[in-house]
Amino acid sequence: MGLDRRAFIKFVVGGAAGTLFTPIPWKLADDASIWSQNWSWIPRLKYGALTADATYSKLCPAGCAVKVKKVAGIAYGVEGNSANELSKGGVCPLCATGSQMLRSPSRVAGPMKKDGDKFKPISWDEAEALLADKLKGLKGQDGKVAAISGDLSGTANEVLSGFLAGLGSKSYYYMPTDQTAMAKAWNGVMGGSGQIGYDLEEADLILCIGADIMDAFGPVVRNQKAFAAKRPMEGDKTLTLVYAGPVRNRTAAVADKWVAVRPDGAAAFAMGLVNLLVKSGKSASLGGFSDFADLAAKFGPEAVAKLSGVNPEALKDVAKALLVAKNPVIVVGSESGQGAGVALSAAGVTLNAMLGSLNVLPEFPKAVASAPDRAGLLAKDLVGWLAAVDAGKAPAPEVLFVYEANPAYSLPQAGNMAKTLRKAGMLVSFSTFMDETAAMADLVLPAPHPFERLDDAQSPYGLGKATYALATAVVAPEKDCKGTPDFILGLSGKLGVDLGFGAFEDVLKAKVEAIGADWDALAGGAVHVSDKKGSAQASLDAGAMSKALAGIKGEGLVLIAQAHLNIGTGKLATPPLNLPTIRETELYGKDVFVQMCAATAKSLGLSEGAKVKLAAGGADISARVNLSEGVMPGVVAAPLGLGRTAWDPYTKGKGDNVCKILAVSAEPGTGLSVWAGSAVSVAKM
Amino acid sequence: MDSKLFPEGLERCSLGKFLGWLAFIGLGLAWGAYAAGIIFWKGIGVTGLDNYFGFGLWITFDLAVIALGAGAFFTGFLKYILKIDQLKNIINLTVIVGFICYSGAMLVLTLDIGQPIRAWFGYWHPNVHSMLTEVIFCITCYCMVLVIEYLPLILEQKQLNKIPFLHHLAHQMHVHMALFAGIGTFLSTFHQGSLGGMYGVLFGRPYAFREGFFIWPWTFFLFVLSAVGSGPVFTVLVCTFMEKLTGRKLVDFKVKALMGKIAGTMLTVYMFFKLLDTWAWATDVLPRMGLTFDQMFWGTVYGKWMLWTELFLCGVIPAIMLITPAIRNRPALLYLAAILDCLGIVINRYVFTVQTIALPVMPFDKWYVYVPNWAEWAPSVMIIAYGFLVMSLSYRYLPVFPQEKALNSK
Amino acid sequence: MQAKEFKIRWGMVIDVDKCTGCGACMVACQVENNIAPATPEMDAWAGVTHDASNKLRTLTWMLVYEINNKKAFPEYEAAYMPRPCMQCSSPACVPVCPVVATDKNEEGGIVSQVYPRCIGCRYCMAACPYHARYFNWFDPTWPTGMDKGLSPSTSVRPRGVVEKCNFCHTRFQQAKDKARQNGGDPNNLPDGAYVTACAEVCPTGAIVFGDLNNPEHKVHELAHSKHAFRLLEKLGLGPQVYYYSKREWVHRLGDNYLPNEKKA
Amino acid sequence: MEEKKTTKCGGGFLAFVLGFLLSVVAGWVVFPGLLYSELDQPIQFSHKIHTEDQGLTCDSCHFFREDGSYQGMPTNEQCTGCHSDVIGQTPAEAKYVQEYVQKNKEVPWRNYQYQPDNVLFSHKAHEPFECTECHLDVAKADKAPKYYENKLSGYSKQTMKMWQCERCHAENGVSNACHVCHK
Repeated sequence: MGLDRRAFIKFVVGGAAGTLFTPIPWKLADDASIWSQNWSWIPRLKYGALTADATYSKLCPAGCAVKVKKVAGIAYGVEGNSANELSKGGVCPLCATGSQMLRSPSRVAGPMKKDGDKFKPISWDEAEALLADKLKGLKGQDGKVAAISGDLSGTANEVLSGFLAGLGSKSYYYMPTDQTAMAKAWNGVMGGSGQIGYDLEEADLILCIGADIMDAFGPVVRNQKAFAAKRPMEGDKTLTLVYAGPVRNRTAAVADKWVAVRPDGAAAFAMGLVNLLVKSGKSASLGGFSDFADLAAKFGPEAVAKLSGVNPEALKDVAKALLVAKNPVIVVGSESGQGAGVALSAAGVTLNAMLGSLNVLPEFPKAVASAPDRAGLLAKDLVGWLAAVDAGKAPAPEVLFVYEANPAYSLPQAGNMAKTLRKAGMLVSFSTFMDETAAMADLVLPAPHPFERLDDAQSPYGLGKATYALATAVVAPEKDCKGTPDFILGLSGKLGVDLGFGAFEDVLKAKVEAIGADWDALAGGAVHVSDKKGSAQASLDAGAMSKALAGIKGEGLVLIAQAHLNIGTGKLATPPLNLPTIRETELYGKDVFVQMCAATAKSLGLSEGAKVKLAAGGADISARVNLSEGVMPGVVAAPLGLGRTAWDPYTKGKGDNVCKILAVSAEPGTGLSVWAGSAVSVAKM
Repeated sequence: MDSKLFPEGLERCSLGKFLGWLAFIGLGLAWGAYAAGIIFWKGIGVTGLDNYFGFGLWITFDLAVIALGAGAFFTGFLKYILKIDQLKNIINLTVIVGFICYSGAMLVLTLDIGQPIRAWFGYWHPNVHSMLTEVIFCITCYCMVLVIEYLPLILEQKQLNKIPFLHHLAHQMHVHMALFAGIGTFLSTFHQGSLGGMYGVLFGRPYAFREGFFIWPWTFFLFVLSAVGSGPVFTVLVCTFMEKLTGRKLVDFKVKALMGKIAGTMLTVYMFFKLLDTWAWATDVLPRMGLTFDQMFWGTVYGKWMLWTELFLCGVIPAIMLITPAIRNRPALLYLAAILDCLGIVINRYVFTVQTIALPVMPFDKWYVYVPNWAEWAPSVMIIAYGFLVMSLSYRYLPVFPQEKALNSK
Repeated sequence: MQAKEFKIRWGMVIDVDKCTGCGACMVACQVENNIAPATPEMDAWAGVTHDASNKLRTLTWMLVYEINNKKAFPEYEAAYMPRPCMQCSSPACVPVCPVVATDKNEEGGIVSQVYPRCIGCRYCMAACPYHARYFNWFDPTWPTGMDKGLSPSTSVRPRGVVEKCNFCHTRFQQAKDKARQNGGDPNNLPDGAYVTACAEVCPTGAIVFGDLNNPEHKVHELAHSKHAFRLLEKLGLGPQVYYYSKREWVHRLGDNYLPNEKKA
Repeated sequence: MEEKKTTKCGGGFLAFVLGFLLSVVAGWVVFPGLLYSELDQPIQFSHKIHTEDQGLTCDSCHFFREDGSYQGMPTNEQCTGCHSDVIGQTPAEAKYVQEYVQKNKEVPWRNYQYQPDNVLFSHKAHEPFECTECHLDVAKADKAPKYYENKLSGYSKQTMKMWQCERCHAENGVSNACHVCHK
């Protein structure tokens, strides 16, 4: 008999039954579940010796002293370097993900040349030859070669600016920050020397006018440390923090008092304090103080109330607090760390001078002799220059170098500025990442990631003492990049411009030598701190000041751009690991949110979540409304750092770029370009 | 064509028509199978679930069908243990419905867990403290019991029954059915209860938590009672639906009314305790957590209307309708009451699942709204289609309704 | 649920008055624990999309909440509240797990979560009122190359399992090994020998970490301060994470109170 | 009719038994062979030459670091201490120098005691024990043993399963808490 259907079925049944008496089903079930914990497409970990190498991370504007954590030599994390007096073991949200950014999808792979609307890779030698060729003809003509630097503390600037000087060009500009306004005030208008410092470590009262010291002003981590040191959980606080500004920002969140001040009225508020201090017999040993005091007299509490929205009593309370404090320090700036005017800065200096807290840091000696003075460069008005170029009042540069900066994205009225940058004959970007400026550049010559490079930081603005820190390359470059100063030194050699050095390391060695610090110690993560004080000699220009102050209206709807370090900076888009730190009230899907209080929303006929168009300076952005009582009436607050057009899919096209609608105006009397608290119109979409 | 497979002396629609019907069911199955495929391949990230709503449509669906499937064990209990003989006319149906509900629920659960390959850990590494462990064990065991209860019905299929061995087997199983009914009752009571317990023990979730006395036995028995208070009438609805579909009378209305009476009685008991429980919760449990009754609700999605609907429109009212003979004995009203009853239970399972975890417990926390997406709906539809399939085949080929012949003889 | 007793109880005291909400702790946590960023480009055809701005799908073991006193301008005040896993003394999540994938059984009182055991039923997430537990909705994907620099401290989780903060538990083991190597007592680590990534990175030192039972450790005293409180104390989960604030309204946001109720 | 039936039953029964036996044989004899793949080490490392001939001790290559972590398998850093260039006659060494030292690549040694990333094992905590209580005794072996890899789970056949760790912990009164061994 053949194997008929029934028999076959029985055979199968028997087989099935038999299997149950073998390891097959049980072993397979077990192994399958083990397989589910070792899926081949899930990354495996690397093991080996754990090490941590100290360096100075300049991913954030002021930089953090960090130790790069490695496993088997591969960088994977970051920890603070507690031996460093700058950030005392603290790390900012950007430097905290520094190791990941070594392998960011936005990194530029190597030198590239624009070819049509695409980039084509070239060699470093080709790049050098190409530039040398282009620059030869421009040597000795001022304004033909220009440079924009976003690194305000590095000696690399001496190399670049020295190189430009060697080519006969003075067009070296820094990206605008609070330091710009202060330098313009102190080193420019007031004719002082050195750099204004803030000895927060010694203060028993800190009054921040505008300046968001916990998020945007100066060395944020150090500010946080200085604050925390005097706020022990056990025992009483020995520091009072007062924040005067339009938004209850991160500084105000930990402040003992928040005084709501209109951003456009900040200078008036400061002058109001000057006036009250004068009334109570305080004065400052600054030239032209008496005229200044008379000018301040115009800013009685009521006048100030009109201009800044601060009620007279609140103003008097602040003045009282300043008078009783032993070491009060006044920190002035704009909420977004940029666009403030000379008036506010000068008033801030005067207040500190009247309270005996004027603190001037000496400049460190230069390494590159032919380089122009740092203070002078810091006071220069990049935005003003670009505006002039745009208007045809100044010649467009044939070659424009952009170092550690992203002007196409982060300058006020970014749209126009980007257009103006395109007028440059050849735009050269030395960016580590493919940012908006690099994307539109003719030549991209990638600089190493901060962990891969030799760099330094001298007295980042905001510190209380002249300080010097060194950054050494603690990991091998992931990409085909080259230290910008080294490239420039090579180029200068080709062009016969002698800067006195062949390699950037020698420049820094000379610098350290001149400062009188120990190279090995610095390379090991130590920081050099000098107790030398600079001269406090300066004089006030009441005339210019009165013009500037006359410009204050104190009415209408104004815009406040908020710089949140976790979201990124102008030159660093939000790193992938920082995305979760952005609140859904700041960004949701592709919509950026602007904050305003219920009263403001009501007056504009808006409600929570409403889609709006914000317009100013001939540009506009779209956003959604988030109601927050932390924003004073008449003010709209919007986060910076979103609406990227380059970078990677993690950030590209998310939200809109608030810089586009920061309307620039020239400060009367000083001519400095200002945009802090510029007017804005909000319309429902 | 397949007429010699039909139950003795009963007529069924043409094979073509039947195949057409199966094709229609097939659509639902196919859609669900597609979704299931993607879910197994890509993970449940494709669903509308999230870290707030780890439980959603699927768990609600499971709890609901398991409650509605309770007709099986309870009717079995009454028929075999309490010997209410009339129920023999509908007992087969209750078993099939129960089987569909439970097997369906288990199918959905394998989709619902993030690591289906490890599903067996539930048996191999059980945590005896977890109500879910109790549920897993009871449901699986009871599902087996249902298979055993379903089997003799299959064996009674005209052709199979000709084989002496199978015939005797079926007979023997019938003889011992009381035993299985007993086991079934025991198991079901437990897991229906522990399903309630599952929520009752969430002491971090004020919406579901019932302190001390209220964990045991309250939510436990509330779930049991609500299940037996709705299961029987659900079977009645299924039966009536089939009658409408086939155009043949399948079960004598007296039997349906009896089922209604049984469910009604249970529902009344349930509502009494449920109202008591809700009152104690609102006036005692919540205040001690520093919460008010009003804080438990938000907007329309999580509004109070849902609670009132559950308790009164779909609770008290059907209860009254079902225990009042005058109403109960009017077909239209019986069915209406049954529908409300079942609806109420579904709402109950929904709020316990979704509103419980939607409620922000931290004062600075906020409400979020959960919307299931297609990837969750499709498998649910698949399970329903699967139910239709099993039911259609059973009706066509198995002697499900003892009364059918008598009721339809002109 | 009877709370287990431990000789060592690792805990935190978080100074809400110092936290500036900068988010460094959230970033450091992701680095230490290999939490992959939300990858926007996935199989959209299958409905697999991952957007970091959808906070219901992101993995934030450490999450900084922004809280406010619910008053209108100018009385409006706000603060930031970092929320790790509370490592409760009697956790709501542990007893519900059907497969013992999560437990509180190790000296130190850290609530463990074992990924290879978890079946992903998410019952524990339903149980936790702090939203401290997260589900891996997708397989983790890093930008190309970024997964070359993973932390050796935490295994990479596949999709379909629940995960949560474990006080950087591997650092505890490393600290014990270090103590053994250098002749110290692994069961009596000095203050600071073992700190979590978030506490280590915090620029204001708002997060203090240590053994709540050990008088030598700073947290021991701080946790007993009259300014210290715990989240949802009334629920009786007994968190090992304490918050610290001198602001009354912050305290009141730490638990649910009836309108007229006074804080205990 | 009658007779036909019986043969059917008989044949059916035989078929049942046949199927049963076949699957049992397949399960116990064939299956294990299929489940594991037999692999060699990338380099035929001889412990014998290093220990007996060169007189190295175990901790010359397998040692604890200052932080208490364990070196485990040596990396080029250790090996090139001697083998920066070919110093012996064995083909294995030549291969090592050419393919790894000169190319500056680490040797992907196969670990008989392989444990997945989710397992955290502290050698320091287990220092008092003999290595061979868990590891194969290769100290005097001239040839690296075969490595058997589970095709499905990717585990080494020779490695420990969780129950073995737990048993030893239980016997020694050491905690079996999850976090003691998992990460």
